[in-house]
Amino acid sequence: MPVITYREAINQAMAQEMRRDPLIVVMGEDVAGGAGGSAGGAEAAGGVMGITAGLATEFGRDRVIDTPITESAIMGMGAGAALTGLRPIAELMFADFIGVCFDQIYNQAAKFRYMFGGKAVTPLTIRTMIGAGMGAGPQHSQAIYPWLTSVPGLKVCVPSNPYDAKGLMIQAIRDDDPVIFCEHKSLLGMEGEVPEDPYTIDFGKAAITREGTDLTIVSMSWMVNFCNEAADQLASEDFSVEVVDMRTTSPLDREAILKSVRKTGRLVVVDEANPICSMASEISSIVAEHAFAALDAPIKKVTAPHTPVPASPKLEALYIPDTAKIVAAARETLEYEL
Amino acid sequence: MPVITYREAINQAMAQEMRRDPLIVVMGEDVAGGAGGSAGGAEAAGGVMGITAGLATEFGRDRVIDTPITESAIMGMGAGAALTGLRPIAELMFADFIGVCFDQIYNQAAKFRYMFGGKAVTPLTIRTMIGAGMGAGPQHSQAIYPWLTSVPGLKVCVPSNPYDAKGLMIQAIRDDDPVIFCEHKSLLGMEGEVPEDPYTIDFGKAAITREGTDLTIVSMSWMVNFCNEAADQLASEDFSVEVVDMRTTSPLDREAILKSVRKTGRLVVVDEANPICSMASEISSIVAEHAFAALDAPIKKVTAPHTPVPASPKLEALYIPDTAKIVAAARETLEYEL
Amino acid sequence: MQLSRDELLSAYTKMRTIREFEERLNVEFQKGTVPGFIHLYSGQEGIAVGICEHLSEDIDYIGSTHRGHGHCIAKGVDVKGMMAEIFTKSTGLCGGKGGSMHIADLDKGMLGANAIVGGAPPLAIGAALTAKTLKTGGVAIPFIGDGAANQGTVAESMNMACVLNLPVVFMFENNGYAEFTAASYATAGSIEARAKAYGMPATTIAGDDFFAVHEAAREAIARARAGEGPSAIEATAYRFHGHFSGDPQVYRSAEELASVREDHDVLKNFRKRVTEAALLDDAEMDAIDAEVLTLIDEAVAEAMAAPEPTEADLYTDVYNTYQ
Amino acid sequence: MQLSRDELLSAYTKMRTIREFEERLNVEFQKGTVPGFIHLYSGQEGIAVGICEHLSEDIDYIGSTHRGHGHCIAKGVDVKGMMAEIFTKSTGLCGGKGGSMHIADLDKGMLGANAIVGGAPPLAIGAALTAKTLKTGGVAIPFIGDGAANQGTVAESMNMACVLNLPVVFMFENNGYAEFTAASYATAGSIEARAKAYGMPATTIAGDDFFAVHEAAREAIARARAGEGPSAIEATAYRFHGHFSGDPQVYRSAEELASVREDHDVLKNFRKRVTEAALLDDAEMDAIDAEVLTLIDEAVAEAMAAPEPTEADLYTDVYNTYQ
Ligand SMILES: Cc1ncc(C[n+]2csc(CCOP(=O)(O)OP(=O)(O)O)c2C)c(N)n1
Ligand SMILES: Cc1ncc(C[n+]2csc(CCOP(=O)(O)OP(=O)(O)O)c2C)c(N)n1
Ligand SMILES: [Mg+2]
Ligand SMILES: [Mg+2]
Repeated sequence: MPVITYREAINQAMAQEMRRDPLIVVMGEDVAGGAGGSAGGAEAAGGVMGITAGLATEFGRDRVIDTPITESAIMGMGAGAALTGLRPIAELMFADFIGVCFDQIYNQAAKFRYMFGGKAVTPLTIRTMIGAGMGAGPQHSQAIYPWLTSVPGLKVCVPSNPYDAKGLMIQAIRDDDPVIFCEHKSLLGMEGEVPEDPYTIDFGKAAITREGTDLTIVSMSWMVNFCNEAADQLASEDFSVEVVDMRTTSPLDREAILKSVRKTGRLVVVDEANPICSMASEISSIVAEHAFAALDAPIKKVTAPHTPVPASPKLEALYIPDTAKIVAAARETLEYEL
Repeated sequence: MPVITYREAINQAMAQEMRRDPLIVVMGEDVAGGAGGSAGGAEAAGGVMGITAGLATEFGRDRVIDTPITESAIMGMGAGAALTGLRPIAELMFADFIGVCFDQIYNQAAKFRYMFGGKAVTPLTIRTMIGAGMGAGPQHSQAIYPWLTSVPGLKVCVPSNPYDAKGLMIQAIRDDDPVIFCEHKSLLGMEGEVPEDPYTIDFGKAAITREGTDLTIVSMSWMVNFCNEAADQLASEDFSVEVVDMRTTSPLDREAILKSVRKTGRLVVVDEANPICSMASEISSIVAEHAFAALDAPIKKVTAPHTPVPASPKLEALYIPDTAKIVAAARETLEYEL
Repeated sequence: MQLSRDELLSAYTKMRTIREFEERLNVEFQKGTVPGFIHLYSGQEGIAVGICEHLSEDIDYIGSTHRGHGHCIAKGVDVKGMMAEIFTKSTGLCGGKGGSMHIADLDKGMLGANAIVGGAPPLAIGAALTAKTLKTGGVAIPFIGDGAANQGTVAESMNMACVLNLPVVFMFENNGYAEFTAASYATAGSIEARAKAYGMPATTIAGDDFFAVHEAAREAIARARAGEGPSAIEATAYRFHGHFSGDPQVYRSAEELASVREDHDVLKNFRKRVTEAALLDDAEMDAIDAEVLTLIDEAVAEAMAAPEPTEADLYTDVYNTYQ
Repeated sequence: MQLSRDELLSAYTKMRTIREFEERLNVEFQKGTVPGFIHLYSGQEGIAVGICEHLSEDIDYIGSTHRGHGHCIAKGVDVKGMMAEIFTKSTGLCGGKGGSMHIADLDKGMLGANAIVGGAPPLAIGAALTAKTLKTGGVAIPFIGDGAANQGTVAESMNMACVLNLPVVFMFENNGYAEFTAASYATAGSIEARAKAYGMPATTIAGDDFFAVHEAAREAIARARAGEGPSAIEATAYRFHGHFSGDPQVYRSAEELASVREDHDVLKNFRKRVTEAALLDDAEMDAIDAEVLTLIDEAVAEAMAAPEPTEADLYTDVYNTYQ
């Protein structure tokens, strides 16, 4: 199977779908790049991170649309186009910018179907970049998917690897509901085996990335990779740790979480978001309500602290829930006795 | 002691503080009203809900500033003014409108102190109206405080009664951090005893509104009143239910929650927000981590469903977590046996 | 350009329907039979109808505001379905889940009233992008109040429409007030100049003159359909009622209130003009008035008699699919 | 108006300091010693300095952008503290928590670089409101790129400043590009016309001509201080580097790149003008150049030697008080 990066997997998914379906358009700031430039206007960027590279060249600027820096207009245009027959992929360059356009996402796109009495179909895919790890500072490094996940009417993808990125992106594009696809900036260069042919991954189906019987670790996006490392490390200490990768936070595969916890009796939830009202909190609360009897230990949350993301790479490394922190929490949970 | 409404309590708090401190200015859409009108421009509204009534007349339009309908400019102007020496009270009429101005709140005001290395002081109070109960429909009825609470650098008030509204508002105005003060539209007419003299209520100090030993119910804002009703109803069945009113969700009085649960062993969390990543989830997860050993039953969350707020008053009533739903959840929790 | 008899009758019927719809709602709301808030369009009928008479249901879209009933009726949305929706009944266009501020009818090209001021223009440019991409020849019209004109979303949408050369007509309705604050205070400079500053043609016309709106709209829409890009129209508008049904309007002088109804009633102006020019006669317009009244009576009666949504409806249609 | 010798020397020193600061950072960034992204201001020095030479530290404020180093230096922010911040060291102005895109110095009236495009103008009008309310006589200047000019926040801020008659000068820096997209494509119409449409005076000047900026700024600031309200300046600006340090700039022609540096170097233009007019001589400017180089060398050396923030710093200063 070809080995490609997370970045390439997303790019491939979009390109393959655009070949199949002429209704798909891509829009955002510099998704092509170079428009109006003195060098002649050829594609110059393919996205600030190169994720849409080549799409403008292959599909033309009518389908790969450079926009002004006006995120409300971009998100709204995507939503309005989706409502009227296109299948737009709209890019919100950094998820941190959601504050200037959240209304068009949460009050408009996400609510159309419900508030219009079930008559609207809004096949909008919003691609956005989340997370820390690049030293990009407080306004370019946040993991804001908890807000998105809480919005009724939105679906949220948080792929942790190239294979999932491709399959979830194709599903997102084909899905008839608005989907926010969260690409983690620290994963863009991650390599993995990815089938060349298009495939989809169902939303709301978690993946078990490590099987185990002593402890469940639930996570998503970048953090899954640290959880896997933690599980492997603990395996050498003869702890059998199961890692559940949610893949999508909305819909959330509650069954997979509950099933695993019912088996292991112990749970650590790992989330890069700030702690309060995080996915870690949500998942913990689901288990505390629905698998309480199975629990042998307190549910530990490993999250970022309740602070902005500091610019200093040293502080940022301390901010991120890393393998060491996960191992420590896991060990504590494993060793807990009532 | 004088009996006044929640609306009047907030109004009184602002008026008293404005008399004391000339640095306080109020700004927002129609906080005075009437500007430029053919009737001569006298104060014509005092806020769409009359909460700022009389302030423009008493303090003049230089301190009570009608603004255009541009929430980003209002919130940003408030933040910038706070950063440079004023103590602004900026109104976001309905909390639902946060989607057009969230950036100025969460990326700007809330982060100044941290990202400027501790040198900024931002004494900004944002007043906003939350919640369902008025048949105002999907875009005017939401309880979005979980998003706010998750933001490092913001403080969040969720008063449930006139007394708290006044004390928390005065504290909010005097506080040197950005505070969002969430006024519940269904509480505006609620009456209660409120001392005439100014007083403050510390942030992060919950109130025990019912004492009990069998079950803890934790809640905030409008919902506290339903919880009290539920506790009273259950008291007639000889269940002793403790109700904890958080009063502020940031800071959150974790100790009060944990203390109560360590006493009762059972917990129901009631939250008007949509369920996912709600305050209910947060509080549940805190207890599942820090008072696990004390728990005798699963933690139940009673929240709105994962749907927008419907316009139909009949559906809206079904949407709201009401006394009957709280009683049902409480009874189930009380009767739970391992 | 001279309108045909049929066109005149159609326009009159629509304007009269809006007027009666709103006046009746005002009465019903005061009685307490209508939930939520109601923002009435009376006085501004000429604007919605003047522009929508150029639009087709299939390919053309409008994006509306909190004051959306008139836009809906002008665009051909079913009056009974609207009334039932405002009464939040299960027979309403949105099954009672949207209410007055969210009436939508995508089959008629009506992208929804919008309870967020400035919410619709970004959506409307999206509909225009669809028209441009699929080469339908369609246009999209966002309606924008004088207060909404200040929202950043409107500025962004104007710029985007110019940059992408989208078939949009920005229809500004300057009724002098945003809630209880005058446009003369809150809307600096000139809306027309703002639109022109983005490089699009813009014009200001009197919204109580149906013919002026109709003519300005004709040009702007023709331009958009021809692929020549966006333009803007600012119409001076006259709000007969307060911001919402029940607003005591202390901010407006008695003289202004009287003059709005006496000097700026688009229906009176229309009737005068067409009878003086002997294009229509009073009798045929009176007949329309009577028909409209009957329709509104029926709509209210049916809405009141209609069933409430059921508890199950609370949970449906959050998603198309949610495995 | 003729500048004094001291004024000329001060302006030259500031512009030269910015240039050397940026050129050195470009070198350091390519070496990998600087974390995050760096957006260089080289070529645009005349704009920041032309306007900030009119400002005082106490009462006047500026709001900046992602490309903020030049604005900071022009406003008198300590160069060494800035350099240490960009190296995210504990000795940096923000203790290493802000970095290049968040440098702030409230004591100098610098409200912060801003990593959100369009983030600063609303804050700047807030500073102007403080000045107006406390009658300090101060002004506030938001710097706004040609790309940022399209953001809704900018439109909203212009309207608000006009409505409240705030002492603001909107300083637009049109360097022809927003990232890799040309302003000729993405910024429709004219920025100057947009400002004028809100009813404020606006003018367009050449940003490579320090004297033109200085003169336009003088008028606009005097107007603001006199309580006559906001105005706008659009300066044509010339970005020597790419969007960020390391950008290969494939979207710009070789001719454009050459011409930007050869024909639009504000430092060259300044030197030519002042030597031709015999206001300053080459020797004294050469001496400044040498001093500046030394300062920058020291700043880099000290920043590199400075300690990293400590783990404890991660948790401090989220709040003033958090009981
Ligand atoms: C984002 C947002 N801000 C504020 C409001 C509250 N609001 C509803 S209508 C309105 C006034 C709108 O004025 P205008 O655009 O002139 O329209 P008109 O009411 O005159 O038709 C306001 C402030 C809102 N619904 N949404
Ligand atoms: C809200 C937001 N959108 C997008 C970006 C990404 N971004 C950073 S700088 C920039 C270009 C800004 O262009 P311009 O305003 O012309 O300033 P210049 O870089 O030319 O100085 C973009 C798109 C951002 N930081 N914030
Ligand atoms: Mg209006
Ligand atoms: Mg630029």
